[in-house]
Amino acid sequence: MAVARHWRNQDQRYNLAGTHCKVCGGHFFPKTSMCPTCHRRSMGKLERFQFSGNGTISSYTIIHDGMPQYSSQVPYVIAYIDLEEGDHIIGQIVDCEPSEVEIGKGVEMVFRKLSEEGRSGTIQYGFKFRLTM
Amino acid sequence: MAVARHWRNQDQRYNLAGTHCKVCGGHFFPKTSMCPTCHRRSMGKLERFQFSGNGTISSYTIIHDGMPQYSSQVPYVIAYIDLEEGDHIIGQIVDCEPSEVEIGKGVEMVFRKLSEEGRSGTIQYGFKFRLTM
Amino acid sequence: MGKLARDVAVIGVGQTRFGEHWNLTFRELGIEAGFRAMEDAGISSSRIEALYTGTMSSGLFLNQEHVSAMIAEVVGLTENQIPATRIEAAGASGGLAFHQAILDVASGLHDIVVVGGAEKMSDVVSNVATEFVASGADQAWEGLFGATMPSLFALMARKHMHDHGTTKEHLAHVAVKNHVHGAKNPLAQFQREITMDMAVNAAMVADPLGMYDCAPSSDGSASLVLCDMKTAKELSDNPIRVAGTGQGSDSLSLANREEITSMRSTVAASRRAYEMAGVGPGDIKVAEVHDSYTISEIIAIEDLGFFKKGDGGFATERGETALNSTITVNPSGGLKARGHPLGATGIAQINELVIQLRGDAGDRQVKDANIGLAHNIGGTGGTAVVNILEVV
Amino acid sequence: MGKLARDVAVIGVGQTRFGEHWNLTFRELGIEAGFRAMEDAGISSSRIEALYTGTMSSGLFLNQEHVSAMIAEVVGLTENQIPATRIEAAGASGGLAFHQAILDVASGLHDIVVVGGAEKMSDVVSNVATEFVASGADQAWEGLFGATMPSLFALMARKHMHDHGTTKEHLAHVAVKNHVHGAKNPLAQFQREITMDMAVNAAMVADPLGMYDCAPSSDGSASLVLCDMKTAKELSDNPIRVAGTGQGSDSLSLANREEITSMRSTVAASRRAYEMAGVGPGDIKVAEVHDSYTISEIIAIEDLGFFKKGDGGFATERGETALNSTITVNPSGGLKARGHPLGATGIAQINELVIQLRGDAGDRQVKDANIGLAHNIGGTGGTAVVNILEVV
Ligand SMILES: [Zn+2]
Ligand SMILES: [Zn+2]
Repeated sequence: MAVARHWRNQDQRYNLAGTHCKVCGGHFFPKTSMCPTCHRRSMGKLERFQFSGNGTISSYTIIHDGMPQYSSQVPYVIAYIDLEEGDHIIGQIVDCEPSEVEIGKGVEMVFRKLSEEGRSGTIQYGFKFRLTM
Repeated sequence: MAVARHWRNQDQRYNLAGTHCKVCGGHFFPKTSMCPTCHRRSMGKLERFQFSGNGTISSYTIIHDGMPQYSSQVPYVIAYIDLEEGDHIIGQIVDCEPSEVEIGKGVEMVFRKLSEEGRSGTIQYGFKFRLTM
Repeated sequence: MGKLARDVAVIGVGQTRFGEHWNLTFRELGIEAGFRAMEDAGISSSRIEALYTGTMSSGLFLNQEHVSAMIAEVVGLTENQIPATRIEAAGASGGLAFHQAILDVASGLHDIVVVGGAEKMSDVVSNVATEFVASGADQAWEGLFGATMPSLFALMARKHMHDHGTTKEHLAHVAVKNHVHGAKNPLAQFQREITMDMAVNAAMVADPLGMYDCAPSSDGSASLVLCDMKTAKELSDNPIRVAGTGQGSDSLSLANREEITSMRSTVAASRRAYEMAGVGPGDIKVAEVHDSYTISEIIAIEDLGFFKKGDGGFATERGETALNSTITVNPSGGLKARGHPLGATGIAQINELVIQLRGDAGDRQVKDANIGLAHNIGGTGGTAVVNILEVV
Repeated sequence: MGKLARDVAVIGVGQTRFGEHWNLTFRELGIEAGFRAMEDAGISSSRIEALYTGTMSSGLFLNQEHVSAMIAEVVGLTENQIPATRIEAAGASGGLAFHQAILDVASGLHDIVVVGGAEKMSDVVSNVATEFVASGADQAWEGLFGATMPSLFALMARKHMHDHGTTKEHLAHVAVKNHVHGAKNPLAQFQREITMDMAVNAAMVADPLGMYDCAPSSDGSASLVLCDMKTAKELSDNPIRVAGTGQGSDSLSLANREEITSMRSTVAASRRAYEMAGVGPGDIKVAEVHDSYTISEIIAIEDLGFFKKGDGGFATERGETALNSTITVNPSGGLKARGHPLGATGIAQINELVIQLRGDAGDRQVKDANIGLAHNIGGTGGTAVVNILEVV
């Protein structure tokens, strides 16, 4: 059920596609129908923008008691990431030990299967992140 | 999930157990913590009451587009029944052709499996009704 | 009690077309109607002091609660941390959100408030939607035994037929009339007329109710701008005044009521609204009533006092509820033809009254419309909200 | 705007013990608190003119929406078709229901209103509850990627530690202090003290937050009776006045905020409430703040202006938020020890203030309590409600 709901977000989840506001120059993730700074002045001045996927860890947590569809993956790391072009994103940090994760470390996006299986019974794909350097 | 929720209603669903108010003499289904007529005066004056299961059809409908857990049973009949001791109940009419059901006909309670399988994955049992005469 | 401390008026309305919007998210639907309402009011979002949203199904359909914050975010209203409040009362969510917003402005807390209603129903398959819509009725004592929402209204219909002589043709006349109206409404989901034959002989959903007796499940949103009368007169040439507002409740379960051919919640809500407005049913020129099923409209026009109990079906057959007859009922097409995105419905009803009272309704304009009534129910009538609007 | 047309007061409070009530249904929980509040106010249910209910999870937990009608029914209030309204804003549902009821009375529509909050959380297994609680945050951009509600607060905690030097011990001090308070509250879920060692070394939920950093999932309900001041003085010897009320919103998603160690919604809601009340943070003697997680209390006491940004953890360690110190924070035990049945929490906070301001709090009485503040948030702070109460 609700497959259309996921399909609508695929460009954003697969390609880290967001919005660029040609009025103020800001970059936003996820896509927005309106620039949060310029409001109505931004209408018609927004374009799709693909983030590089590079960013810096601003905060993180190691989850021991996870969402049902991720319960086989505990402990897993969720980070609050400052994207290089601006705005923030929440995503998993993979391909390392949780103990290697630190505030200030650089990350890059990787494309992965998100979870084992949600309540919808379908497998979802999308972005995760790994440490650079 | 939520099995406790169903367990709490079992006496009512299996035995047609409701409430008798010793203040006004009324009988109510389902069980109530307070008489709808006597309000707080009824507190401490309510007792469990088992309805006979006899009643009269006050209205009915033949469902062609059913709830998911009943979809294999369409068309099925739901009736609005005046219980002999007072109050009303909504229940299925079984063991007859839908065309035999009429307003004013007598019914009696029967104990049955309610539905094939709900979203909870457990089979529920409870009251249904059949025509008398 | 029963008297508002400040006069309140509507100064802007906006609506998406109702129907299936596969390409639009719940968020995008909400934003579009909100913008149209602010544009209609001629104000920028920076003037908005609070936001009320009526929506039922986001938790069940999208697994997302707390949607007020989400909607405030997309409309850009979190910039100033504008208060955002979600109201849920099944199909009455929109009308009740409007009612709460009226109380907010009347209380003196805020001067300019936006009210929105939105629903995204096309994302789930139909039998799941059936179950979700039924969650507006009693799950423990109705849904578990197989009663769907249409089946509960079918019980009312059969009883109404038995007690009052209402016929299947009377029901069909409601649907045919509302499709005639909907054909004149560019934002309606169904903009085409249907025949009596189509309505009477449609596939059965819950006998005696067939396909054309049931309003559709729709995607859509509607929004309006509300303010105190002093501000309204500064900002608008044609503010529409809230003359009366009333709400009533009844048991969630149909079996706990003494009577199923009348809704006590509607009777109580309309009595309260009439009293506040100082008018009676005979003063109403145009009404938007909750025709989630054809029988709902018949019961509503009786409970609201437009016709006496039992005469609703006959009056409809006589054409007394058609455009510019005795009383115009559902000039927008109603839930049946305009569409029924649960939480958006109550707002769309108010919007239609505003457009009618401004005299901007074009082909479907009710002549000399100066006072109108909107009636919105949740579930089988566990909640009813009645609002009366008038030209200033 | 910003000024209420009528003065409003609380004249009755009632609460069930919070915890696991296997034997009680959602309906029975609601009825019990409601009766206690009416008994405390010394009025019969026939005096009640309207009912507001704050509840989040009925749709997801019980597959039942439209619960306002259900609750009105069990409390016997459908007899007169009393208006019944459900408010949903995740964990802020109760505080927001109170806020809406204040606006209702202030608007002049109703004189005597009951506000209730209820939640039944023990009927689902814990990982399903995890998912449902997460529905108060952003499902599309947080939940789908595995972020649970505690993990979002853990992100705030780690950042607060990094930026301000807050420590794991500071967090533990919040939990230990609230358990000390809860041990004095006969309606609290946990009525026993815990040690620093237990709190610091508990099993991790979302690092740096452990078991004792998280409020429990609870069953429970709380209720209160609200009326206009004129009626309050007729009915009560010790009405507690609503001096100020404020609401603020922020983006649903944490990633759409510039700052995660402060909640702009709390800052805005408290600014609005302080302004209406004509007081500042220094005037508050007792506060019930939303400690769904220990870090939430630290952020709250900073955002509310009790301590400067970054000093919340240190101030807690210095004992400045303990009973009868600088400012008593969460004398009830807070969400941590009293328990956290989502929608009931905001009402229970108000009830605690009323009991404190009446001087009826026994062992946990705050000396000379004459003005108190309640702070209730939804999700990660997408909604915040602040109410200020005072002795008349
Ligand atoms: Zn911009
Ligand atoms: Zn009685």
